[in-house]
Amino acid sequence: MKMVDLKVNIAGIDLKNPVIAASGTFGFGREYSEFIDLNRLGGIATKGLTLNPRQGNKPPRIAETPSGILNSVGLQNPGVKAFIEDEIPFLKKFNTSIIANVAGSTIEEYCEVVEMLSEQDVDAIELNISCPNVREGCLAFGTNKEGTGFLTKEVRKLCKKPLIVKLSPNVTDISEIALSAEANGADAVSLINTLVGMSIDIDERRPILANIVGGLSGPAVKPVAVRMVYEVSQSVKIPVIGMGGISKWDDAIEFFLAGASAIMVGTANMSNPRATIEVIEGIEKYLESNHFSSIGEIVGLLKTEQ
Amino acid sequence: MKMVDLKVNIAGIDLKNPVIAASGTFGFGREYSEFIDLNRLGGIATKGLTLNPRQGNKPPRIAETPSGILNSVGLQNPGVKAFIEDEIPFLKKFNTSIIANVAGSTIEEYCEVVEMLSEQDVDAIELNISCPNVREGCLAFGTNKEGTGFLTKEVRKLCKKPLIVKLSPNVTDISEIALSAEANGADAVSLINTLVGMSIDIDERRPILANIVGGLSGPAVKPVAVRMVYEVSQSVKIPVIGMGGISKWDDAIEFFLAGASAIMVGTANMSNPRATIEVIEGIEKYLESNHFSSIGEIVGLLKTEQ
Amino acid sequence: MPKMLLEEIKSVEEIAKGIFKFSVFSDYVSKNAKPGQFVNIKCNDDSYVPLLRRPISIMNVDREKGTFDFVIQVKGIGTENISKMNARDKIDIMACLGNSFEISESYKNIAVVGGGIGIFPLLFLINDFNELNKNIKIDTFLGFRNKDLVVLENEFKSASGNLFIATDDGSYGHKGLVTELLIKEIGESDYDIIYTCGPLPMIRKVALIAANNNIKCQVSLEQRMGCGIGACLVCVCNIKSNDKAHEYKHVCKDGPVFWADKIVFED
Amino acid sequence: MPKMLLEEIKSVEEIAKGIFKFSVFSDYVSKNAKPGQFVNIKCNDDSYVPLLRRPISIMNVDREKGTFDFVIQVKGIGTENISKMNARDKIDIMACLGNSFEISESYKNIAVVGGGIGIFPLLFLINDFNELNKNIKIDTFLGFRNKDLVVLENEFKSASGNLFIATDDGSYGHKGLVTELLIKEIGESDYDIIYTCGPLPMIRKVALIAANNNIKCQVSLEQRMGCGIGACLVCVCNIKSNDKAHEYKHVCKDGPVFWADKIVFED
Ligand SMILES: Cc1cc2nc3c(=O)[nH]c(=O)nc-3n(C[C@H](O)[C@H](O)[C@H](O)COP(=O)(O)OP(=O)(O)OC[C@H]3O[C@@H](n4cnc5c(N)ncnc54)[C@H](O)[C@@H]3O)c2cc1C
Ligand SMILES: Cc1cc2nc3c(=O)[nH]c(=O)nc-3n(C[C@H](O)[C@H](O)[C@H](O)COP(=O)(O)OP(=O)(O)OC[C@H]3O[C@@H](n4cnc5c(N)ncnc54)[C@H](O)[C@@H]3O)c2cc1C
Ligand SMILES: Cc1cc2nc3c(=O)[nH]c(=O)nc-3n(C[C@H](O)[C@H](O)[C@H](O)COP(=O)(O)O)c2cc1C
Ligand SMILES: Cc1cc2nc3c(=O)[nH]c(=O)nc-3n(C[C@H](O)[C@H](O)[C@H](O)COP(=O)(O)O)c2cc1C
Ligand code: FES
Ligand code: FES
Repeated sequence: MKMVDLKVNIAGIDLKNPVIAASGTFGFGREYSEFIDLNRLGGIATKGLTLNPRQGNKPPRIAETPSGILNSVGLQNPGVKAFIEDEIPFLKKFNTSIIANVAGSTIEEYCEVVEMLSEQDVDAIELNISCPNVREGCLAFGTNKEGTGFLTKEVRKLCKKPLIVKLSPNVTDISEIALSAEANGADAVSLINTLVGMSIDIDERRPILANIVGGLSGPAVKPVAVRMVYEVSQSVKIPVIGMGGISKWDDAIEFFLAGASAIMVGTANMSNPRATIEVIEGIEKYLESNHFSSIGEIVGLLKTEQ
Repeated sequence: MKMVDLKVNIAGIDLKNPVIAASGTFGFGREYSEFIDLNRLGGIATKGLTLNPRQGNKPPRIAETPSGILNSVGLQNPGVKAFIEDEIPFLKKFNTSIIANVAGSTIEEYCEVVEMLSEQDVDAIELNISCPNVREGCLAFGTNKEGTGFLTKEVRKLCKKPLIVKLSPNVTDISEIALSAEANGADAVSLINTLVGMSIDIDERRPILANIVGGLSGPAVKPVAVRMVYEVSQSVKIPVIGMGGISKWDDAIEFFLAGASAIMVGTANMSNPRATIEVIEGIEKYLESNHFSSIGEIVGLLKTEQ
Repeated sequence: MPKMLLEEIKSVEEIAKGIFKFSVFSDYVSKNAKPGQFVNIKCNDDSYVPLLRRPISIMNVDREKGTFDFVIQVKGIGTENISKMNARDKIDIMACLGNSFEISESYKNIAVVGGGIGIFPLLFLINDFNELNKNIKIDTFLGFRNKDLVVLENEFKSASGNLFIATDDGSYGHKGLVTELLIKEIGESDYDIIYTCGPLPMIRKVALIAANNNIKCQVSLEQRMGCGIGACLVCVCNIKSNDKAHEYKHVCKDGPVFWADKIVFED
Repeated sequence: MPKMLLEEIKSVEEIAKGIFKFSVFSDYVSKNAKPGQFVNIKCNDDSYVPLLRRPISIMNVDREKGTFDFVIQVKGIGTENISKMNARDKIDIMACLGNSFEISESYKNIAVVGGGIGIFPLLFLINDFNELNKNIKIDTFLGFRNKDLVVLENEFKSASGNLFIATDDGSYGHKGLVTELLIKEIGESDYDIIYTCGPLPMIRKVALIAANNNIKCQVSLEQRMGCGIGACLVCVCNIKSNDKAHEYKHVCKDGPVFWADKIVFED
């Protein structure tokens, strides 16, 4: 049996394999380093970083829904400085790519954070223009092509790293927004972020989340995510990083066939800390048993003619 | 214990209770009449009706997803004439409200169908401007406020029945679209229709649906549906009919608390033909044990202050 | 009239690796079922995964004991969940669904061709033919992937005049397609009708053989289903109709059994 | 260091209606667990409903036999699924999670106040105190909704100097709040520390009583959790910090045990 090569290069980022831990579900890797070998991951996308430390939203911040969860963490993070001082040195101990996820309330904030990170030892920057849990700021940029284009253009000027723009699924036409990111300098797009949702405690007659609404993720959203990845990868020429509900390796294969060049695993880590590793192993087996020698061979391989 | 009154009047439609079988999942009631007493239902929304008979899309038309299904039926229906001749007489044998769901490819088609139905013994018309499974036509109207407004206005001129406009969730701002329907003469809005999704057979490397994409429904979408019902009912003054993933009575209560005046049960009928009846019984018990005397008392009762 | 029933499982037996035979107490099904009909089985234990029921053919009834049998081959999560049910558990079914094979005294010499999970409804069919007419001549042709998957051989043998078995890899019976056996026999025999159920490629071949030999042929089709009762319109197959070139009929209600010459095989 | 473990269930016992006591073979947990820590239990049998694990306190360990115990009260689907597991089944847990109660020889006279499902980690706590110091004085106060829910009375009695029980409806022990019993005793006693776990209103009262009496107090908090290990940041509680007015700490990792005077009770 011929060996399978899981390496991919996406937008100038060399990944040892196409499986990345998704932003916000994996902290800065510390906690999961006690359960898995971080060296085996293609990459780690950090929790969303802002200029100053943020406390995030009031609890409760999580609700369980059928095959999914709602979260309303709201960008709790120690700020980009603490990330640079405390977290990068920790992450650099491992041989895996670091993708710094960036958020902000204003264009200036995004720019400042990206500028600081450009000087650091991170492999790429992922621009979160689509966080549904913060009132001002990122959601407003991510839901129209003008906002996305403008923000991407401004950040691009300062960004010396490969730039990934992370898209919101809460839009009428996600391809339009992806095209705008591409036209304004994005090296790749990643999708989907969470779908805005809500869950109610009928005894208390209150929303379960203190923030009222939150972001839906997990297996429930997978069909929406696969469809959007398919649509976007038909529209843009830059690579697409797919995510949304990937729990097992076969979910990941769906995303590759739909056109993703790499994938991220988020919510699945919560119930199964070994999810990323199991996905990597499963992809490898699938390629082997179907006689492919690299991931690139199955990207967008979907047959759609009747 | 005081008796609970489940009657509701929505936009001039008298419903014996607020539980309606959702369009497309219940045919014209015939099949389910063998499992449940249709007289007990608040209403029945028919399969989407077009001017001429339609064959719909190629099979396979259904895929199962985590806590949901994708369908791509694509408006297979016998046409409005056959409905009037064969189905209305059948439905009139039961004491339940008939809501004729209408779809079309052009404004003219919508208008013609609505004009014909206006002369018939149906209780309301539900305008499906949001069917994701038909290439031309309805989706285009439903995804922007101009299209929705224009279609609603034209149909309104001819429609002598209460007019419900059914909204698509595949949009950036559903409230904007609901407001446009309201401003142009809708008596109520119903939501959500299905979310566009896709599922892939990784062995065949083909989409499971012959139509490639389909509409996601079932418990998976409930958090998105509840959120949209909440948002829309904060924006419009006309009644909101809520649906999306309602399988049990407690799901229905979430929608009432979020602001729905009535609800529809769709996908749940497939796995449990008694779903509508069980929802009605559960709502009644909830009202009783919480000392409410009518549904109206819990509509929008959600506490959101912290 | 179809019903929702909560019935008790009498016994479960793994008759081959991953293939389970169930016997279920159900007066209603045993008295009302006709060959070709199916039950729609709940298999999610009230979690929403999997969301849908699973259509499974009625393989046999015992009208005296008030039981019916079905056999499932584990494929995905639905059949796996069913396989975990035990004797004395309750099983939630919708029954009896769909139309049925045409059984008539005028058919005196019949061929029955089944492949894989398609063989199960055919046993019920030939059992009923035997009840109707002691002198009926039944040739049964069964195809399996390999020897390990050969099941119910004795049941079919005792109910058929001749039983022909083929396996893809030749590990049991004829090596090759079951239709090759049918072609060999069809010259000698003078079948009034052929009944078939199984994988699409096999069905297409059987339909073609029947047409070429001018023999009536009934086919039981499979399609992904939602409601199982004709309401949701997802389970279509393409059928020639009188007034139109073709029409989408519903496998769950108009079928699963169709006349072979009416089916428009697409893909 | 926390681990993912697949352990064998030794026994399951329904000790009151809807309340189940589990004993699980686990060398690792029995050797490493500290009072206050919890395990995160998988309860979905690989379907995605429910998606998340369930945090459950370690109620006791038997370091010699290599087992630990926990008790669950069935509330929703997660605890219901756990309740259906049987002896000899494998249970998938993440353990041992969270920090623990401060146990010290300097505490010689302690009060332990528990309500509902909050009583379970407290049994482990007082057992460990007894091991540390034979002469320790432990007053235990337990609150339940009614007599039917009173569990583990003997276990607590034999491990405590005094055991006080209250029920909301007076069907057993004192009628009313368990904090009323605490207030009565606190005048006579001279507690070095109070430990508490239970419903929020009870915890707030205990914290207040402790503050008013100038007694140290440790609280074990509950919050809805995702990962259970400190990565997803969903399980916050508001804690006073030195440099900031307050800070969101994570119940799963920084807690579940906090000093009462540091907690900012919001609602
Ligand atoms: C009328 C009819 C009678 C049948 N009789 C039998 C029988 O007697 N014994 C038996 O073992 N199987 C039978 N099948 C096939 C059986 O329904 C499928 O094997 C089963 O649905 C697969 O479910 P799963 O969850 O194990 O597989 P999955 O692959 O996880 O199923 C995913 C989805 O696809 C559908 N699906 C997958 N395969 C089929 C199929 N072949 N036909 C229809 N839907 C499918 C499932 O219902 C489900 O909705 C019959 C199918 C039909 C339509
Ligand atoms: C640190 C800790 C220790 C615990 N120890 C025990 C114990 O020893 N015995 C016991 O019976 N229970 C204990 N609980 C509570 C237990 O976790 C919940 O009762 C359980 O999660 C409810 O799950 P469910 O699916 O049955 O209920 P559902 O209401 O269906 O749960 C829905 C969601 O809310 C969460 N949730 C509901 N109630 C709570 C709660 N009180 N705390 C945290 N999350 C909750 C669930 O985890 C789930 O995500 C503990 C909770 C925490 C945080
Ligand atoms: C608890 C939680 C926190 C998240 N925080 C972030 C974040 O800070 N930045 C971001 O871009 N995405 C964030 N996400 C979104 C995920 O990265 C991912 O896009 C989404 O959850 C869909 O993937 P999944 O279904 O695999 O989780 C968060 C998701 C969860 C569940
Ligand atoms: C098989 C199927 C067919 C449907 N056909 C229609 C239709 O013809 N017209 C329409 O307005 N909605 C149609 N819908 C959408 C449902 O009425 C409903 O809006 C949606 O399924 C969400 O509700 P649920 O989760 O309870 O199914 C269809 C849904 C399904 C599953
Ligand atoms: S499965 Fe619903 S119509 Fe056949
Ligand atoms: S549950 Fe994830 S941080 Fe506490």
